[in-house]
Amino acid sequence: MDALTLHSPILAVAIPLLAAFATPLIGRLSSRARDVFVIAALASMLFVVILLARDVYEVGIRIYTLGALSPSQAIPENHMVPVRLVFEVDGLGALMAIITAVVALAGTIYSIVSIKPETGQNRFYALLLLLVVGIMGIQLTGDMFNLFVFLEILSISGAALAAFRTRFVDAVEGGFKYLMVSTVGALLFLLAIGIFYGQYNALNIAAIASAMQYTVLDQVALALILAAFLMKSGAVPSHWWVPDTYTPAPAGTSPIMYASSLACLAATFRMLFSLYGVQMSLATVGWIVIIAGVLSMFVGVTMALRQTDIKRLMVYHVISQEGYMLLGVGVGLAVLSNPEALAAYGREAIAGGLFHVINNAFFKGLLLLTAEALFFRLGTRDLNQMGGMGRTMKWTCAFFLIGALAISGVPPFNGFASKLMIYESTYLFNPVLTIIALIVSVMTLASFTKVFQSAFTGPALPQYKEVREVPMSMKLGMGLLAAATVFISLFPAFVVDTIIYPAADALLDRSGYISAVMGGG
Amino acid sequence: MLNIITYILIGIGLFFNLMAGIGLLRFPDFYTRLHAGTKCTTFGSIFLIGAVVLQAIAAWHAGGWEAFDSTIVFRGLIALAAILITNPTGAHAITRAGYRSGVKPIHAVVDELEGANPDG
Amino acid sequence: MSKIVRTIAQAVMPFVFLFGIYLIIHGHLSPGGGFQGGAVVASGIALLFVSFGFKYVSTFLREDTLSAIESSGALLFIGLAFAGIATTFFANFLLGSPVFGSIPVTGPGVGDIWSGGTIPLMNIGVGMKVSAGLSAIIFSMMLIASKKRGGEQ
Amino acid sequence: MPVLTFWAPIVLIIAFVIVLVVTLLYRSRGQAKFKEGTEQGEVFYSGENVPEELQRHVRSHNMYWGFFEAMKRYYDPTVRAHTGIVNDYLIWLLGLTALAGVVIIVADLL
Amino acid sequence: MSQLVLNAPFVAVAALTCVACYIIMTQKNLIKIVMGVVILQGAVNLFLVTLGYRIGGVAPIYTETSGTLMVLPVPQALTLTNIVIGVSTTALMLALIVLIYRHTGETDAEKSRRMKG
Amino acid sequence: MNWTPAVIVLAACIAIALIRVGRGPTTPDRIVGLDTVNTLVVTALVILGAAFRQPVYVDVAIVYALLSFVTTLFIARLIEKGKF
Amino acid sequence: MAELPALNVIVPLLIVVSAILVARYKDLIAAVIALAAMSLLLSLQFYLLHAPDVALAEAGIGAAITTAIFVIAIHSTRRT
Repeated sequence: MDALTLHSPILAVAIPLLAAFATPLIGRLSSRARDVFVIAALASMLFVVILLARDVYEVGIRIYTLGALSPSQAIPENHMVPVRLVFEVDGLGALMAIITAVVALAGTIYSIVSIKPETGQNRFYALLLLLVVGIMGIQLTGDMFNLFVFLEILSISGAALAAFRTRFVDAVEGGFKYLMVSTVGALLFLLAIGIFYGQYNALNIAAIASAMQYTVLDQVALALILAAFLMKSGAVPSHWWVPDTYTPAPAGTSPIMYASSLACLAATFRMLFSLYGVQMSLATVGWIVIIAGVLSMFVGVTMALRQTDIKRLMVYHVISQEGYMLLGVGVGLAVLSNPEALAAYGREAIAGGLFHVINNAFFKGLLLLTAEALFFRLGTRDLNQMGGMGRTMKWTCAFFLIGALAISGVPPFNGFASKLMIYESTYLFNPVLTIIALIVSVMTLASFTKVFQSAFTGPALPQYKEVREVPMSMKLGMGLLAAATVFISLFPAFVVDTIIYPAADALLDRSGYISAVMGGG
Repeated sequence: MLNIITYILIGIGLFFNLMAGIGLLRFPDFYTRLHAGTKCTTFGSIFLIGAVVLQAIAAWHAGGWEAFDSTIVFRGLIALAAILITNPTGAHAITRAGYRSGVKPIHAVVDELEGANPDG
Repeated sequence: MSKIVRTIAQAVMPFVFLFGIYLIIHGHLSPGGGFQGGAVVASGIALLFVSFGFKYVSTFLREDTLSAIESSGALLFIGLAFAGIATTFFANFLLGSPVFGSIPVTGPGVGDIWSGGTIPLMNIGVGMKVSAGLSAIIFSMMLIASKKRGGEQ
Repeated sequence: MPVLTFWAPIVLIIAFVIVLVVTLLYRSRGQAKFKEGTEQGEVFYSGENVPEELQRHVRSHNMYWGFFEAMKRYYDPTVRAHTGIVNDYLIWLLGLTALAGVVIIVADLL
Repeated sequence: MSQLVLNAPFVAVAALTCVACYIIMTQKNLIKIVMGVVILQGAVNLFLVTLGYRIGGVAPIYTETSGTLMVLPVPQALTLTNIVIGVSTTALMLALIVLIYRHTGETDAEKSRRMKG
Repeated sequence: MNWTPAVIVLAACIAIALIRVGRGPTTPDRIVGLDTVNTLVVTALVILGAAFRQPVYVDVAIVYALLSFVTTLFIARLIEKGKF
Repeated sequence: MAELPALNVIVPLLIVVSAILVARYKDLIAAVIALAAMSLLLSLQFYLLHAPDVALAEAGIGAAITTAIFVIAIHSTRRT
């Protein structure tokens, strides 16, 4: 068990990677064995991640050096800077790893039945596992170039998954747009890496951070990084690909792709806090992030209100909810250099944003899965042609209600808790932001009322007389996410104290992040 | 002496390559340009790589026939062989493709390949 | 394409493959390695396709085989990485063993092919992966292209 | 100072359950006049002719119609901006990069 | 003089980036946009390799020359990775374009779109 | 031995061939220009390998010579309008 | 002798020229030919910068395989 804990940072990435390449070989033998194998791999990944997270919360930042004589030897003898690949896991990494593992498991369980009608399932599972590798790697790595590689793995497998059902033209189109935009974004990021390497002769994030001077070149690099990662996470000025890509993505992958967006968001925070930190002009960058957040919230929710395609509507909420996270963390970023304001509301704003991340990963994933369940049984995503499904698909209806109430911030659910944290802290910073956030919350409730009214209530339509409840594995996948949502709803204080505040502190503790690799400080 | 021979070889090679360039620029139609572009450069490469190989052989000999320069001799010869095999074949493929795609020689009156066996 | 091209392609093909394999297994000593050698091998496959046509090649080259080779190459690579986990992931566990020798130093005796520990084996894994992967890419694109022509007729 | 010290969902749920129990108790004391299948179950539509059951369902396209009409000046440019052309997406991305760079550099100079 | 010469590839990088941005912003043909992305990849690769160049250095390979100055190996490794990633993205993009063409009969970005609003 | 002028003249030849690639009225003309560029670049690579006194560099030239052939064949195949 | 200042100027210039050619052509085949030329010259530039590994990869992947994929894609779509 100790050895497993010692090697857990790399195992969390290596297990799905190994499984991704073993899946096609096993799939040639039997498809049932392949399904069991994929689930087992993801479950063991979840186990490893839990071990890792427990260790991180007990001991502190974990580093893992690949190919060294011992995992904790980040800097070889006779060297000043780390030259090997280093994995560095702090509170934020552990939080995102837990989210990814749970969501990936749920999505894969859901996929087992829902992907049955398609051809090429071996490839589907291999791509799914590669996507998980990309998300995991982005969270755990401590190396800029490695981050780029994982980002590209994420983009390629994500685009291939989005375009997986090639018989639909919109699926192909969405995949193409995603791939194009993210390739250009990743190239911008690589340009920034080149700038860093040229200046500081290092690729390790901690090593660059310890040498950071915030020169003009660093500012250019900051702009490139900020644009690339905000685009990948779907913030507003370049959110256009999000609805086009996520809408036609196959069932079961939607929550995982949403987790990939959240992973890019977390990588943005990592870059802003751990790489640049107090070195940069905080008010400017903080306000850039806040404005992006407010725009995301408002544009996302108003566009969502207008949609009649059920999944597209929910995907616009992806953008809208991402605005809350950007708002919370942006407020924290703007007051980072002011210790009093930070203690009064900054830390709480960051914690609220991160709490919203974990909440959204669960209930938003659940909502996307219910939308796909309707599509699976009805064959249409058009809300105009739906009605009365609450009578026949009772479980789906119940899961939808849980998700919809949680996302709208109706009190007993976890969405309310995280939104409350964001409201309270932003009100002390700037009341206008809070008012906008409240309006957006009301509009969220309105749009989900629309979905509920037109899909689940009303008379039973004759063309859907034969529709039955979705199969067991799909219910299981949705149930897992619903259970997670309900658990967080019931014990928010426990979750916040155990996972969220360590993550927020990890973001604030830049010197700790640096000294974990560079030693001493 | 050796250097003079090498310079002469380089001169011949560069002369042919320049001829190739001028021909490529000045000739009137596709077939004549191809004539210049592929034949002359192949011939020029023989001399240029030959010069390199000659120098390397000399250095090899000076080092007592065991020096590291032997590799450059053999690799240069292999590269030359690759050029000599692939370039004419490529030229053939281009001509054929050009003819098939309907490019006619300028000033030509008689097309002897009209109706020839397509797989010839 | 024409008989001339086919003949030459047949003659050049083994040479291309040989050179690709040379680049793969000699990659830790000279320019080359798994990526480059794999690309050269895949270019050989592309030469096969372009000179003999898709229909002929697809009688003896199957996509299943390619994807199996690709997966085995990747598994070999990751398996070697896992094999070092007694110390750390990716540790060069063959270093210092009687077969694979020690770290190459400059001076006499360099160029010994067994001097890289696990690196040559990893190159082989990467070479399998890249060559089969790129061949599979070209194969799939050719499949799409030939299907479309068939559909039109 | 953490917010969640006073936010306890368990308390809220207990209160909800108590209110539910009270309501049910109050409801059980009412009169049992309602009978299914009689005129009491029919739909009352302001005295108009009641449409058929399938027509009664409000399609999602018709919901919030007034809101969209009122917000037309906001919605028209926003929807038109989402063209669906890859070039536009890339222009937005590169433009965002340029804008962020200019803002960050200028703010640092000032 | 040599400083100026070292800067020439950087100027080329800037020019290539501009050309690539021009292509991906104005050209409507999807295949043409992919060509723009390929040019952008080439620009970034050239940038990385030029960063690692040192005047008078040789390739970081242990051959007969020992003790001489070497160019930096890390940017070359990065470039190799980027080349391999680039070819896979290019292949995937082109495959998706072919599929779009078979669905819609168009490779134009404006005419082949189906989703908007 | 001073190899530099030879390489510079070769670069000038490459530039001329690129003009043909740019101007060529028909596609086959452009392919001829590309093929010429290929051959010249292979020669230049071999000469540069000698100039740098790095024999292992010549591997690149061999690969180049073999693979440019593939490129030429593919484009020729395309304009020939044949089936793949 | 390892420094070739003139070449280090000419070759990037040629690369940029071929990239501009790519941008100019509406005909995709011509653009692909210019792209292949750009790839080849980029490989030459890598070689000049003492990166034979990268030159090898660029020659194998950038020049041969990318062009092949482009050609197949153009073959199965339309030419302009």
